[in-house]
Amino acid sequence: MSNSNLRVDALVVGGGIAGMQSALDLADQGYRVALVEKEASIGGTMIALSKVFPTLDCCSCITTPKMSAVAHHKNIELLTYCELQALHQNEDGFAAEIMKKPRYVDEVACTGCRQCEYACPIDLPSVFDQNLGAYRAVRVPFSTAVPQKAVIDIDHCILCGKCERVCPADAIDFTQEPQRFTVEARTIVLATGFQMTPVDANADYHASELLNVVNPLVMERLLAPTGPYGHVLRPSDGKEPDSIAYVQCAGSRDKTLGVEYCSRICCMYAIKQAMLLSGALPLADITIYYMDIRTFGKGYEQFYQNARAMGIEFVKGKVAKITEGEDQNPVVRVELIDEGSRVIERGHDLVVLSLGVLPSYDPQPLFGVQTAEDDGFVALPQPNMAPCLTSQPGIFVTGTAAGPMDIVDSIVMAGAAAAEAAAYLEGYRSAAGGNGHGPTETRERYEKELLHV
Amino acid sequence: MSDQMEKQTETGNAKEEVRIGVYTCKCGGNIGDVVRCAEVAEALQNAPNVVVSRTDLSLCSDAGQALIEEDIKERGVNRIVIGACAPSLHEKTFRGTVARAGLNPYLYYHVGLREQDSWVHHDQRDAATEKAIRLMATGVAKARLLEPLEAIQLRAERHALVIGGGVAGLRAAHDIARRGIRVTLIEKSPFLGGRMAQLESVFPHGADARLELHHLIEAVVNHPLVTIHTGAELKQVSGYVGDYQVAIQKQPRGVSAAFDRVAEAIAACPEEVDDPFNYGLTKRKAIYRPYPAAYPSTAAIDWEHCTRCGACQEVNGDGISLDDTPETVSLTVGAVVVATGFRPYEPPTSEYGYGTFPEVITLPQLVRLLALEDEDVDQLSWQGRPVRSLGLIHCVGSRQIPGVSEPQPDGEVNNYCSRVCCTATLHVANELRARFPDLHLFDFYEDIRTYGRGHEELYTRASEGMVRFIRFHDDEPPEVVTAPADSDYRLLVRVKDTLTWGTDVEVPVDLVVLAVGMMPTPVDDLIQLLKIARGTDRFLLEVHPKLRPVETAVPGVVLAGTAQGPMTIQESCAAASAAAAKVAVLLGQGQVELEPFVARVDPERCDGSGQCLEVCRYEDAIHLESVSANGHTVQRAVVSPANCAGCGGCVSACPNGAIELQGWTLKQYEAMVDAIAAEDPVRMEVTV
Amino acid sequence: MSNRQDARSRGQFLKSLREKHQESVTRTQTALKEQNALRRQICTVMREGPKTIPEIAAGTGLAADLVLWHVMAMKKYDLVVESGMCGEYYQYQMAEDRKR
Amino acid sequence: MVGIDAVETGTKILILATLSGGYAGADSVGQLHTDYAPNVYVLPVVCPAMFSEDFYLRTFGRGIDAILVMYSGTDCPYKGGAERTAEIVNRTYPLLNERGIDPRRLRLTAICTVCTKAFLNEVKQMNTLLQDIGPIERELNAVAIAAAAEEAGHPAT
Repeated sequence: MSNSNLRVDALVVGGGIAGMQSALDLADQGYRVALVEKEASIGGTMIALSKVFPTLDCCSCITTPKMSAVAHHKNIELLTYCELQALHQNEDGFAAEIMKKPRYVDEVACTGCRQCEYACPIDLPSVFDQNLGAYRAVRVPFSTAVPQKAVIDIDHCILCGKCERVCPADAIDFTQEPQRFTVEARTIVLATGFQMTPVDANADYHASELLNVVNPLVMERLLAPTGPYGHVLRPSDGKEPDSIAYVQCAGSRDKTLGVEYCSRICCMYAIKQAMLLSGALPLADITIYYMDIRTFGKGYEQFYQNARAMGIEFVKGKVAKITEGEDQNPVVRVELIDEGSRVIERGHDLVVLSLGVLPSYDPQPLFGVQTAEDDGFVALPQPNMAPCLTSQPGIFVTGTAAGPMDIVDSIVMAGAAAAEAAAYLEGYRSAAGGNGHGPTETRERYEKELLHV
Repeated sequence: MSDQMEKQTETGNAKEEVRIGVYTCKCGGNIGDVVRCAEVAEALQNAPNVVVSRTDLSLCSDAGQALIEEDIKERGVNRIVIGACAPSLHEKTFRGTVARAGLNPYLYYHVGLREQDSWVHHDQRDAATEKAIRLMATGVAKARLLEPLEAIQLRAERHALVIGGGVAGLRAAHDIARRGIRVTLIEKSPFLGGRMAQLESVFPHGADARLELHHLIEAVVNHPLVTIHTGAELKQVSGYVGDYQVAIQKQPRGVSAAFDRVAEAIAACPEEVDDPFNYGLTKRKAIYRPYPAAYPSTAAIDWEHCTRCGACQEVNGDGISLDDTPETVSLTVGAVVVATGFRPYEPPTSEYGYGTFPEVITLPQLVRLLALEDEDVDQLSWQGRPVRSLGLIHCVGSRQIPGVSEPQPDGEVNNYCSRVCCTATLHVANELRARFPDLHLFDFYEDIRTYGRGHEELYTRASEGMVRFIRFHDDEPPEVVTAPADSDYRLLVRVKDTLTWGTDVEVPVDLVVLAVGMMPTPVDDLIQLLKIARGTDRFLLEVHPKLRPVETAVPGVVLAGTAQGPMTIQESCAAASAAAAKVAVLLGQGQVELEPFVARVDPERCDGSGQCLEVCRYEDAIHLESVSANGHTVQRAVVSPANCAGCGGCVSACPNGAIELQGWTLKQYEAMVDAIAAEDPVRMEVTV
Repeated sequence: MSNRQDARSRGQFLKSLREKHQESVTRTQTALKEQNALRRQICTVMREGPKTIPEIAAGTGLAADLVLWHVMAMKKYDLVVESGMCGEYYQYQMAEDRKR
Repeated sequence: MVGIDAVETGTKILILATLSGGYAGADSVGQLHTDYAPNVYVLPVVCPAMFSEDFYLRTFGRGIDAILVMYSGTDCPYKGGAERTAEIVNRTYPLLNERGIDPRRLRLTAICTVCTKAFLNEVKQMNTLLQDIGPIERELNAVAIAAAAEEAGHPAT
């Protein structure tokens, strides 16, 4: 890699949908952008989804063109498999120390032909497929990965050299070492995303013991055209489920879990999955147990009403407990809110817990960016008027790093972060022209703006 | 991995041979689950000029695009036909792919196989597959006749017009100006601030609404690149992205900035009208300022209600002019931001007793009522009577059901959720609880949608604060009726409470507050002028919620804030900043690219009859020029590409077939029609 | 450098690398042996003809979810193919049997 | 269902749909996943004002059984485009009559970007009509009409 020292206008941290969109919106304006992503491919959580609400577009059709645009943009330097290790502030902005992890594959030479992957003897549970399927110790991360380059999982490699022997491009390179370099940038956009509530957060649901109680990302993979089974089958025995239930607010609006807030996306993804399931399994019964249905976005309420019309059953009830019945069928114990909390028990073939959204990364130690005490997401000093501002002048936040939000809202907010970063950069640019404010003054102005817009 | 079929092609022939690559995308199952794509690819493989025909799970992915690039570079493919989702989604993506491979980007045609085939013929796999073959054959037919085209490069005016002076318009104007691009902001009313100025505090944290708004207004009005016109409306638009000529009509303000006896003039005015700032709760004069700190601080005259009696002028005739005429401001802008906002839903008379019982008001009215009420008073009153019990009803004018709810004039009901009303209602409920500890509060709802950061806490607080929540089903909404004569209360809210086995509940109340939803500000004129589109919910329509969420189908016209759909202030500001980013992308570099789909004259066939000029309605788009041919001076039509709108009206007017619309030629259409009509669309005879 | 020398130095390098990663290599090798043993059992049952996951589980005495994972892993890399449905279960068979 | 019947009769409907109106409307129908008869072929057009009378005559001559021109009506983004389209289509009707083609086979209708109901309705009505009056072959000899169109020259009066 030649970029031992890279100088850009903006550094975008995180290559999920929000980070990619911010990078594109800045690069399209003519700014130089470095996008740093810790995984071997960009795409974030979104690229693993099946179809997206409310349009039911195939998710890949929305995400992959953006991934491709990022990779090919003349103003974007894409840094995958890289970790940001330290950040310094100086007169001229920020200097980020970055470590590029060894892929053990020559990125330039690799053509993504996957012959190495076919030759590799090691099958591992595929994290991309939520451990349902397998991938190999050497692999292209997933079929639509960008860059489309192999990577060796050295912790699960027996160094047998089979990949090296079959590689037609001679790209396998076990000599690679971690590389360190610095990216200097004037502004930073944090797009570090979210994680889902752990599936076993609510012990009463016994998700760690019951094979047929799954997290919603499992269902996304089951529904995806590139999914691990090629069909919707339940993980305990490969049975095509006949009765599927959703437990809403399984990781949100629950003080006992420490997550008091609404995670905002779960109602819509559950309804979307329910609709896709009724397409994939026309005979299956699908039930959604909920407290409130929150379909608030543009076109979402109509989506919900369509789901009702399609025959998806909505039961207003609180699921107190899940146990295992006959044939590994989960049995849900529900308090029916509409019937004076009458309690019933119903068995299903498969239960999906509609888990919530948690912060995944604390930017305080490296970036000095404060997080909110109550929910742990990045604190917003100007939540109404300038929702991308953070406690650090020159560092902006976007997407789910700033709280639960769906893809539509993340993409809009990514544009907003790009606008903030661009305005910040213009402070420098006019300084160079002699009639604006200098770097220090730019930062001071933003400090002022943290109090007043 | 892609299925691939390749066939031997004859070599030789010096003249550029048309070598077509055909790509049928499965669209991750969206197409492939209905259309048998491999069969389509195989069929097309046999069409004349087709060199390669493939199918792929996801052609728009990087790997899919690489496939096309490789075929262009390695196999000498020089025409591309892609069958995939609607061209509006990915035509641009693939044009980029084609260009990257070194081929002219217009040597590519996109067939919509998803929206117009697989998604509309679910249960007819055979017919859908046959139709896909035929549709792809039309693409191949057109591709044979494609010619390389060059995009038209034009200077872009680094100046944006922002329509609407509410929080979204102000936010967009600020961000565009900070980016170094000039902005003209126009606001229809005489004052800036929009709906946000009518709020007191912003949920969920209770920030001072007007304080936050005024910081933004100050930043905007003090920015050297911003010009503001109040009382101004867009009247005319012509041109195209980068170069829109707009005419703005400015109503006279009637009051000069120097005029310093406003209070006396207002007192002198004899005309009293309902004050829209307080949603009719109070009266104001025909010369007015909506609130003391309004911007601009100069008062204005409400021309609709002013009788020009002159009473205000008697205070000081010099500062007030009642006979100024509207002024027109013309300017050139490169882009337009539409931030025309929303209006609260106005319930029809008798919906929940609104307009029938004076004790039924809307949530925006309650907000104003609370603002007008003395802060120290610990008993809320309405029309002189104490309010001891208050009912809040959610989803009024939102989540309506066709056939049940009263439709709007266009015949449609508001079947959408207005997004903000739940949290706004609970925010007010908490304020009521804090200010009036003895007030009984009842909240009638279907679903509580406190979705945002910090919103759920308001719900929790309201529940803990003894707000009684009563849930109803959409098919059994509450009824508001007069209380019996012996009751101490004016009204009863009757409802089946689903939380308690569907018990019939009658709640006596002194005041009913309807949490009304959002409707777009009526902007029919603007929609006509800008040629933008509305969705079925009547809000302005974006191209695609994820691919291009703030852009309209009209290049250079973007959306900001609640004109596009219900949003909170936070979401409006984010959307406005995103719109500003798009404007900066368009105008930041001072140049825009236009599609080359304009008319072209074949001088050999043109006889100078001028019939094309007669039908063309675009200034300077086409003119006659004298040229010499065979020693004679003759007239020939000439097109100015920058001024040609590319409608093709001249094509049908030409008696000699001398004009073509580049990219959409008649010959191409006839070839496509042939493919549709032919017995065998693939192997039909090719007549070029 | 001749090919042979090249190969030898590469071999030496791999050896040193193996020493460096001894712990994970040993762990993975053990896991691979277990995996191969399981696969043998599964494949033996599958050679009898198309089978559902519960049928393979019954035939091998292995847990159905474990069988499912291994069958799907083999399916992904073209060693196993799907061959029709039996009630609510898909049937699977070895790819080479299918070809025959 | 109209869809299945239509396939049986083997008729073909050509829709010329504006990018700013009918074509986007057809896409909206797809986004709603509403099925309609598959004998419908939509071609995108910038503005149908580019097609003269003889284009329609020739298209029928090629064996297309019906043409729906889905223009943008009052929403047409081009000055005079809608009016001109209407004029040309109106001038085509008598020419169809002259040639023994049922003029109901040609229909001009305004379809907006979200006019999904109207789109489906138009398709359904045209298919119902086609079941009634049958394929165009019954009405004309394709070769003769093509020749006639050539002969009539342009503009036909």
